[in-house]
Amino acid sequence: MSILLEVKDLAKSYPQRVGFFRTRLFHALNPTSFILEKARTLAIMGANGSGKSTLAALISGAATPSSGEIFFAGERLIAGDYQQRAKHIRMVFQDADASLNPHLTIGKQLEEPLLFNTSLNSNQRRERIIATLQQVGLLGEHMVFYPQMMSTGQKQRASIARAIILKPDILVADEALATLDSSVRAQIINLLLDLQSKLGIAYIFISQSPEIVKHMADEVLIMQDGDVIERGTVADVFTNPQQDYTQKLLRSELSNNPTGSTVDTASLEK
Amino acid sequence: MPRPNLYYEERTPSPLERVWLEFRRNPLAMGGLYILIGIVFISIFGPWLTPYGPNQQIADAISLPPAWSENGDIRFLLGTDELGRDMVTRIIYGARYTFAYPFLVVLASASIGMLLGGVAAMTAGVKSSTLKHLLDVIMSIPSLLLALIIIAITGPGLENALLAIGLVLIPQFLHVTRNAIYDEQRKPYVTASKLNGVNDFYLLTMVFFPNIVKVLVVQLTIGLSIAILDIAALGFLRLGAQSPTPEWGSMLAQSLEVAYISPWVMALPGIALFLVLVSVNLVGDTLRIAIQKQLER
Amino acid sequence: SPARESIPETSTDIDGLMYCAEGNPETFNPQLVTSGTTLDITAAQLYDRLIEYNAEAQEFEPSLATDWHVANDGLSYRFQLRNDVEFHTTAWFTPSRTLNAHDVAFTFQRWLNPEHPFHAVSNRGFPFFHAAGLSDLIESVTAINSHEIEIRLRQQDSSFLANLASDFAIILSAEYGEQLLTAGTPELIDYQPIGTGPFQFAEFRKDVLVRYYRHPKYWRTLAASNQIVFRITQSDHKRMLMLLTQDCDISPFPPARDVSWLRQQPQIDLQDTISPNTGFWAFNTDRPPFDDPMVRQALAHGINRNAILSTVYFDHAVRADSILPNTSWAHHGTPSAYRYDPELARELLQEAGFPNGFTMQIWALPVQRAYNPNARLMAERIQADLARIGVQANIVSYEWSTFRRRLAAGEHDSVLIGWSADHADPDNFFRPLLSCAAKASGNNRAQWCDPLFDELLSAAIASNDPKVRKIYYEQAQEHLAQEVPLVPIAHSIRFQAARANIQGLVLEPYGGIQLRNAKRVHTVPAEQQNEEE
Amino acid sequence: MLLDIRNLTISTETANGKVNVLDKVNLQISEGEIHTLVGESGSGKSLIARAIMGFLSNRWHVQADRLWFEDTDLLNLTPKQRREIIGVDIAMIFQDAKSYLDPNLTIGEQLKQAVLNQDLSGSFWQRRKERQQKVVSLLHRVGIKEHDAILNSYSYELSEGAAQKVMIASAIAHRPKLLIADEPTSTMEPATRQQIYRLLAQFHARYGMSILMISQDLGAIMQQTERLTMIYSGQVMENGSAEQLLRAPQHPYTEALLDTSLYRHAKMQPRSHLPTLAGAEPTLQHLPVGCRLGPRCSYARPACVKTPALQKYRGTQYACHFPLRIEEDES
Amino acid sequence: MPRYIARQLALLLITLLLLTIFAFCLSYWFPGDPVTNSAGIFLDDPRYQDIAKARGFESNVFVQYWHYLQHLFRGDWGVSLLDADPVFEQLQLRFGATLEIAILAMLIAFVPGLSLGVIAALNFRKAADNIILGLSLSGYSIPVFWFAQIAILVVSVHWGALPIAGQINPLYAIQPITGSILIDIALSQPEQAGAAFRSALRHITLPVLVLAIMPTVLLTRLMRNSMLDVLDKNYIISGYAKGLSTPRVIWQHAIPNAMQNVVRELGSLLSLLITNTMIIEVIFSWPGLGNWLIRSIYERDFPVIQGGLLLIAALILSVHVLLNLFHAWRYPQVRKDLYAAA
Ligand SMILES: Nc1ncnc2c1ncn2[C@@H]1O[C@H](COP(=O)(O)OP(=O)(O)OP(=O)(O)O)[C@@H](O)[C@H]1O
Ligand SMILES: Nc1ncnc2c1ncn2[C@@H]1O[C@H](COP(=O)(O)OP(=O)(O)OP(=O)(O)O)[C@@H](O)[C@H]1O
Ligand SMILES: [Mg+2]
Ligand SMILES: [Mg+2]
Repeated sequence: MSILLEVKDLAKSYPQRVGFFRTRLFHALNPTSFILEKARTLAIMGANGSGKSTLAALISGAATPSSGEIFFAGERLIAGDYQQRAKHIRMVFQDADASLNPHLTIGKQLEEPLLFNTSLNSNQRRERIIATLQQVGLLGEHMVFYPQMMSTGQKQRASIARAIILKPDILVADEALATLDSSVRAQIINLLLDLQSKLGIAYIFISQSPEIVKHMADEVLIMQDGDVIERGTVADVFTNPQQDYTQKLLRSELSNNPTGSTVDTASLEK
Repeated sequence: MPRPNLYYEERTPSPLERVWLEFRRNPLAMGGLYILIGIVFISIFGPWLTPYGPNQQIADAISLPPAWSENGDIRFLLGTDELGRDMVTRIIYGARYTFAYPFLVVLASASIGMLLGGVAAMTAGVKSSTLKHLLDVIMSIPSLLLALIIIAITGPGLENALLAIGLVLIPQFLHVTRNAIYDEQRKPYVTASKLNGVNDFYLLTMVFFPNIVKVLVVQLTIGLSIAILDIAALGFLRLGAQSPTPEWGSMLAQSLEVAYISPWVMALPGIALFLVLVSVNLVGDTLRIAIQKQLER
Repeated sequence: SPARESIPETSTDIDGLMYCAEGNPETFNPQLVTSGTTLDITAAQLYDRLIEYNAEAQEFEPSLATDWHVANDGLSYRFQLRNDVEFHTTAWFTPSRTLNAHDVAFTFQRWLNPEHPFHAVSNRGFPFFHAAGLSDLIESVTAINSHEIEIRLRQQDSSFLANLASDFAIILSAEYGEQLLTAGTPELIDYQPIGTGPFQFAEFRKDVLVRYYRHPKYWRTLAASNQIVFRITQSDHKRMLMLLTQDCDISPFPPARDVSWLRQQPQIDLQDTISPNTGFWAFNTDRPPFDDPMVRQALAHGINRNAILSTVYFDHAVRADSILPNTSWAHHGTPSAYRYDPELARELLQEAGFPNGFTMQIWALPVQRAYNPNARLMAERIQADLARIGVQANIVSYEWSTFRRRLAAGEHDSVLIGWSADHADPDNFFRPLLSCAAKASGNNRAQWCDPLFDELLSAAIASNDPKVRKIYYEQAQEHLAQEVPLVPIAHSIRFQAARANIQGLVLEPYGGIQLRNAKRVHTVPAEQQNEEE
Repeated sequence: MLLDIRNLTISTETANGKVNVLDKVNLQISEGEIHTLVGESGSGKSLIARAIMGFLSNRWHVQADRLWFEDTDLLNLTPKQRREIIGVDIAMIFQDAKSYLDPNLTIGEQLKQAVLNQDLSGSFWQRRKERQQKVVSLLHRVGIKEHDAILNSYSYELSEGAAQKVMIASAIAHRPKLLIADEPTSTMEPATRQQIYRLLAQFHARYGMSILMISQDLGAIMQQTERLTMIYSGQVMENGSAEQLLRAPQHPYTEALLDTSLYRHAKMQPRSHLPTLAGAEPTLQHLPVGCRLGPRCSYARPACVKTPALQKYRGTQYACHFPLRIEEDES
Repeated sequence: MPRYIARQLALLLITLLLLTIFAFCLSYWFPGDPVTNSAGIFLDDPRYQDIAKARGFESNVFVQYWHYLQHLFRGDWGVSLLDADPVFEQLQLRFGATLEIAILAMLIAFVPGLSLGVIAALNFRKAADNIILGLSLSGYSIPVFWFAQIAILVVSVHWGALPIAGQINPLYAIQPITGSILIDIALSQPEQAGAAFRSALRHITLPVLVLAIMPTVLLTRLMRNSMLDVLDKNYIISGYAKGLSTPRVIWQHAIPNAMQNVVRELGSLLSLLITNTMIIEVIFSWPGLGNWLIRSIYERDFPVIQGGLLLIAALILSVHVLLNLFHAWRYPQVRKDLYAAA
């Protein structure tokens, strides 16, 4: 299989103010490398604050890496060139509600990527929009809907439609299922699986839930404090976790001691 | 393939319609709106509505009380002042000075301020929080004080007062626009649009603007109420419109001389000012509430 | 009645009078000014003069001088001084002696002699003395002995005594002068004044108040009130309100429009006096186009003075047809020169080369004077009148002291101002206002200097014979009617309003107000008052 | 019966008129049981909890044939009577615990409010100290050892899990007979979530208090709960013992919810299609008549426009005209 | 927190510096000679050369600004063009007078303003709420200069109840020390202190009451909106869940939290209050800063305008920063955001 995406030593740090005028770099993501092949699903797991979203943002282009490079099919992706990336890598956000512009109809919002990344005329654009809407299980009529007129599940579908309308090769989903009801979640999982098999899209899939990862992913990265601490195929990692942390994560239990406190007393300012 | 449910037979009202519904719900706000429309009408067509000139002194009608009182004269519905000028006429003409000019000035400074604010927010360098705080703090200096200083430089006069108010309001609009866009910028849908590869113009007009327009409209009404009050206050202090200009504030200042003999001369400009301010504030409040509701949804 | 009477808080609490003055005093020495505001606040309260003029009896009365003799040639005047006159004792000065001839000489030398150490101290000049020609007139002032002084004139002047009786001719303390010179602070003489008057200075807060206390060793009957406070209140309606709310006991210059209304108020006493004054509109003849008499005539014909009389003065005035009030014996009206005739005005303008008119300023004095109760309103009327003859006028106004400073500097195009007589002599209306000397002293609002006119004035003053003088003055007035350096507008009645419970108020026709005998008596008991209502 | 709710109907005014958000809900909880209310978002779970606590503003019209806690009718209480029950006999913890803590008071002050005077034995000058001790012991009980740090901190300084523990501590201050836990863990990481459930289970075991658990997620609470009530769009679909419901649900909705639940994914072939419930939940403005599941139910027939009544069957109750397993059992 | 304090103080310093730069520039922007405009010395004054030199007017602008700052700190703010009074000393006195009515008005506004706001919020959309809202809207829209005149006509002229000008009956000779009449009476202890005090109170009543209207109605609005926000908050529910009574929930949770918003808005309230104070001072002949400033603008007394602007703006800026500090000190949860922003 051909290598679709290659991530080389990608890292991200944020300046953090420590003194008056001094700042220190906070390393949200330490240098990370991995590759992704066509029509595969890479899951990323980890506790809160471990850098999952940062990684997703870097890959999708929403953030600029501090160092490292991303190659798409051998082509280097330039940070800030949204149009280059939009054709290949698209993102689905966690909060469907917030990621849709409340003042534009769904149709308009789906047209946005077409306007700026294709040379389709308005009829073609319209047809593409309707086709894509149907692909995600919505109707052409939803074009004229404003986001607030739709249910959460429909909104998530619409944002998936926005992501796939440019026929990307990679879809990055940052906890896109976390807030959904179980019945809607099942619908979306089915949808994503269908799309993958039909369009051959590769997924980078961030989730906290072992069950979903197990169901959907081929490979998995486990992250902790900005580092990838474990990686491998889902089957390997899940059956034979190497790291303690991974074991805990998979068991969904942190400690057997119910009296343990999660308050980090050192960080309490007194 | 799951069948989507389409329960939305009836139209959901558009944002504008919802604002209108909010007005319809509140008779007071409707009243305010009507008064405002009336004032706009008077400001535009005032000169064609009045039988007299604003400074026309009618020699046989000095200090006449309103028409319904004992000594009133039906020719002068709200009476005349100590120079024999018709109060109705002066109030009507005054609407231009006290309402329309400030309104235009607010529009002008709003356009400038919003433009600058938009540019400031879109350019990276201005995002520092220190600058925001600095602006916050500087913005706390009262508008009237700044206007007074500008008038100290330019000298008294209506034009200068309008100019001063306009200048003073620009940073406020700039600030509000910048903050609104800045807040908006963190929302995922903006990131989503950026990832769509849209250009800056599209981002400003289609993404930011519709989302901050409500904030701007509210700021516009606040600015208008400030401008009206400040222009009138400057007129009252004899630093704005100079007599005999029938600006309500300066009419008020002049009327003080006859306040205890012909109180209506003092009462009328004040009432006019009060009504305009109430209606501007009412409309502003209602807009704010409507917007609040839309945000809550 | 709109203003109900309640017991004023002051009546029970504290003794004193509140006089609402219409402006800040520029200084506390009347020698330095011509402004009525300053005169009212200072002259009669802090100081005394050698002699006074009794308007009723139409004769001069002794004051600091018990007696005076005029030599037959009319060039030498000898004054016999009282010997029991005490100066004020204050925190900054304790007199060691009573008034003597030395003080009088000191006072006269100050404005007469340019070498005098105090001559230039306040740097204001002595406008009245210069304008009235006294500086040139007086040859010498000599103390004959401790209580006798001789003043020698260079030529005979029939208005000399009147000038001495005017509010400007007050007497300062030479001892105080010496003390200040020693201390190196001569300028204090005009700001921390010492005089012999019924009140002594206590404090001055600009824009707020001037406070005097009773002079406990005053040579006449002691002042009736323990304290006088002049509250500075520029706007006339504000003063009226304060009178109504008992924030003032006395309010000068009530707005003319309120006069009839005030008369109906039982709690207010309205006093009036025929005050020889003239309100006029002076053109700056130094500035084109007002250097052209034709333009000035045109403007004179362009304004409707009758209308002004009714709207501004509310008919509490007579139309002025000469600068000299109609009560003066030398009055000679020339009504045709100032007749309202817009047609003629336009023709004259056309002739003068201004067919389309021009733009000009009208400076309106910011305070109320008897001669002009509302200059702003008058300016608005004139503005409207002028618009009809194609002249566009802008109204200009500043705070009183700024106004006067700029006016003296001749920055105006035209000004609405006036003159109240300082004494009964007709000369007081010509020389201080329109002579070349007045121009030099900054008091000539028209900046007008006409040798012919000055000659007529000199000739008039040189004679003691009223008939001869009258002839000269008639000629002078005819000349003015030709040249129109100013347009006389009105001679008004001077009003003064006070609370009804203030007694002993004397409104003097010439000069300022006399508060010596004024005091508050207890209010009429409430029941009685109800009956009155 | 600790809590007895019969035909609870809660309605409110919307743009389209009056809507029954809750439609004749029945719920019984006996002493010492853990009862879980399961349903999708917006189905009205929190509304039931708030109705019990009496927190509903007057925009909501509450009607019920019975809304009894032990022998008290919760619908007709004076404020004083209510205070004797709420917070004492019935306590509640919430989703997003941090937002239920006053940001301007220290945790200690807020916990002290939960300690009533009548719980204290000493004279009034000793109360301060006693109160302090009480609060500390409460924290110990929920497993917080560094009580000083917690007591003096503000809500923003706490982690989500710690905040929830504080809420639990304040809820159990009076050893309530009934604890209502409204999705207490839904915003937490799986690990913390587990901790909280463990804690609740502990209290249940130690004090024998009843817990009304509210959840969207069957998988998470499956081990703890004894009884389940399934609610969909304001209507009770089915209730019964957990074991029986999970094994053999009668109601199509229960079945569908079980199918879509995560714990079942694990048992399925990876990448296989999950069974789903077609369509989306109705909005308040467009509630279907009769059985509200109707439009999404593959077994729906015209009879479903009539609201089915709850029927008993072997210790469970279901509201469905066409139950799934009745026949085969009977046959 | 110390870091935040330091940051706020630094911010204050920067803004004050900006302010002085602005004020410095004014002497150039005002018409006329910059030396005259800043020092109040006329061109024809013999001291002119010396003063121009002392103020660095022979060098470039930066040197001039440096000298300007030095003069500022020395308390040499020039002299008034009108009467050659030293501006700084006069400002001090007038400042006291201004603060006196502004602070009193603010204090008076608090109790009714806040309680009306609470009452309105607790009766949301009921009659009481509507009435209070209506009143506050009217109060907010009444031009203060008009209302003051009406008050004078009715209360003072018609009823004869209260005096309308100045700080005290001037027959009481109270030496101005701080400028605030009530404090001055206390300090100078005149013979008739009691009567003087009564007189001062009578004088201060009307301006303060008129002035208090605006902050009252604004506080009402603020408090109402803030209360409505807070009453929707979850911690109110948890208060009830603990079994607290309604009054306790209101007093211990709702009002303290609602006050947070109010405190944050106090700064802008103060700005409005100062604006109104300036106008009120003119109307009631109150010998305060605003009165002087406005007259000076009329008279183009530039040193005074500069000084007045500097003082008023500095006051507002400082109060703003103080409020920020108070806010951060009193409301712990905002500190978190502060650290994030810092
Ligand atoms: N814009 C930013 N500025 C500064 N720090 C940031 C920024 N974005 C993220 N961080 C920090 O980087 C770290 C990693 O954040 P990230 O959002 O990638 O974590 P995550 O694994 O997605 O966590 P979660 O499960 O909560 O979504 C966090 O500690 C976060 O505070
Ligand atoms: N304040 C409110 N105003 C209007 N409708 C509301 C309000 N609160 C809840 N609702 C509606 O009432 C219904 C029931 O809400 P409730 O909060 O009980 O649902 P829930 O089952 O607890 O959902 P979740 O799992 O999301 O908490 C929903 O349809 C919701 O839209
Ligand atoms: Mg994340
Ligand atoms: Mg809920």
